Amino acid sequence: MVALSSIPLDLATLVQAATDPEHGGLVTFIGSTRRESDRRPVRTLVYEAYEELALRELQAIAEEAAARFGARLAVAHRTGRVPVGEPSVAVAASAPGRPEAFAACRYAIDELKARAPIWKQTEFADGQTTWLDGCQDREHGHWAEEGAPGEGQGPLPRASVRGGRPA
Amino acid sequence: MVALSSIPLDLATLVQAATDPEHGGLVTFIGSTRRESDRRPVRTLVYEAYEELALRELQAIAEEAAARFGARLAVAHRTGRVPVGEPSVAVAASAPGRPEAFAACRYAIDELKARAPIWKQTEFADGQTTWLDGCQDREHGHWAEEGAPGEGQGPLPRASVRGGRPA
Amino acid sequence: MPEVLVTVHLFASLREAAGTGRIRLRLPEATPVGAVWGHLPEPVRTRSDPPDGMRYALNHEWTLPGAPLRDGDEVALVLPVSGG
Amino acid sequence: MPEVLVTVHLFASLREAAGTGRIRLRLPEATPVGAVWGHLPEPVRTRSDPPDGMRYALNHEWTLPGAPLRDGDEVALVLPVSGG
Repeated sequence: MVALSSIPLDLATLVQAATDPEHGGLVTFIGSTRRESDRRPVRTLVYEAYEELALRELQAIAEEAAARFGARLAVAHRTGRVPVGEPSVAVAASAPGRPEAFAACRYAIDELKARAPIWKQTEFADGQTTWLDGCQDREHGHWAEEGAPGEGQGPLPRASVRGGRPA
Repeated sequence: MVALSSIPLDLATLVQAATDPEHGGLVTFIGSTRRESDRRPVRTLVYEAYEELALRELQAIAEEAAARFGARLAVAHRTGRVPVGEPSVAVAASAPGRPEAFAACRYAIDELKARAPIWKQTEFADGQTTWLDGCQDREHGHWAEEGAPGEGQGPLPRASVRGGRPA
Repeated sequence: MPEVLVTVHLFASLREAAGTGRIRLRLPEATPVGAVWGHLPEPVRTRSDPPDGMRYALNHEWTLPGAPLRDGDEVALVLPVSGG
Repeated sequence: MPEVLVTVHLFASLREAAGTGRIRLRLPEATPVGAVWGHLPEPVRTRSDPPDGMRYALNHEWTLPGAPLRDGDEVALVLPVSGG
């Protein structure tokens, strides 16, 4: 099972989808929005997927993990607004034994983060927003590490940081 | 949170107990009874804990994982009869990032299996029962691998395999 | 020179800059997908070169930057991802 | 020789063989916990030596086989475990 969902992810559904009576171990990963990003308070995250390709990519990742580890997988990713503290991604992987179940779950979440065409926009508590997409983040995934935003350091154009967007 | 429970384990409760708003990754492990053990059909498992010490040991494991990986943990183990397919053990571990969350969960389940004073009795579909406790299993964890039970091979005394116990 | 009409799918900050998730472009026949970036309208193309790690899809399948565009193709500019 | 009265906690197949989870034993003073096995009644002690990996607890804390027993102690024979 792979899914994109604009409503909260239900872990029990994923666990059920990944369950196999021949499998003794099941591992899940839940990724949630943290309330701070680079030490700035975050209000919410917004996820945008290239849906047609994201679903194919999640399916491909699930099949790769199944083939490599003899696992059964379920993968789901939120889209749209995700308030702080809510899960944005969930993976469940079962396998005959626990090492393979851990390996399959880890493989799936690592590959998802590296490959799935899904982008995250951070909306900070002060209303400023930024996409993590290699265009708006100064350094991919480490957006504000070297200083306050909008100071004009590095390749980030000032215009790419939007302030005061209504919630 | 650590617990022994004679009723079904509730994963959502463990996830909630391990959740921390500063932690972006949460990993769970669920171990379930397989419907076969050494290629023989299993009816149910029975878990027996040395309760006073098992709870202390689970708490010690949770604290070790918390200290090593900056994690927050919840650990629960079933006791008594656990039908095939139901979880016998569940661990939830959250951490700031996903590698630590995976490592903490893996550490806890591995240590639990090696250290927690909890024993498993397999009740096969034919009514025969055997404890995995180093006394009744010929080779710990690989009880019937070299032959049918009760054939008198190896150090297993015939009397230690009980037949026809009522369900 | 013969031209092709293609649909370009945009996401994240590119989509916001364009104000829409898809635009249509007339391009010289057999333009490689990797060259689409240079043909984006100025307000959309917020930097001169595509960012490192840029990927491309053609008709909703992964493709390489050298793949030539044909009339009616749907090309997606897949910026570096950040899901999870 | 002075004796001590201790409670021995039994689990799994040992408990089944004894028909009870705890038995009381009179032992010579300062008997080490590792020697308790040899003092179990015959029907309980299903093998001559404790199994490999045997552990011991004294008053619900882990202890070593050499720890001497005192009057009123609760000793547990922790057979190799198989939880999970």
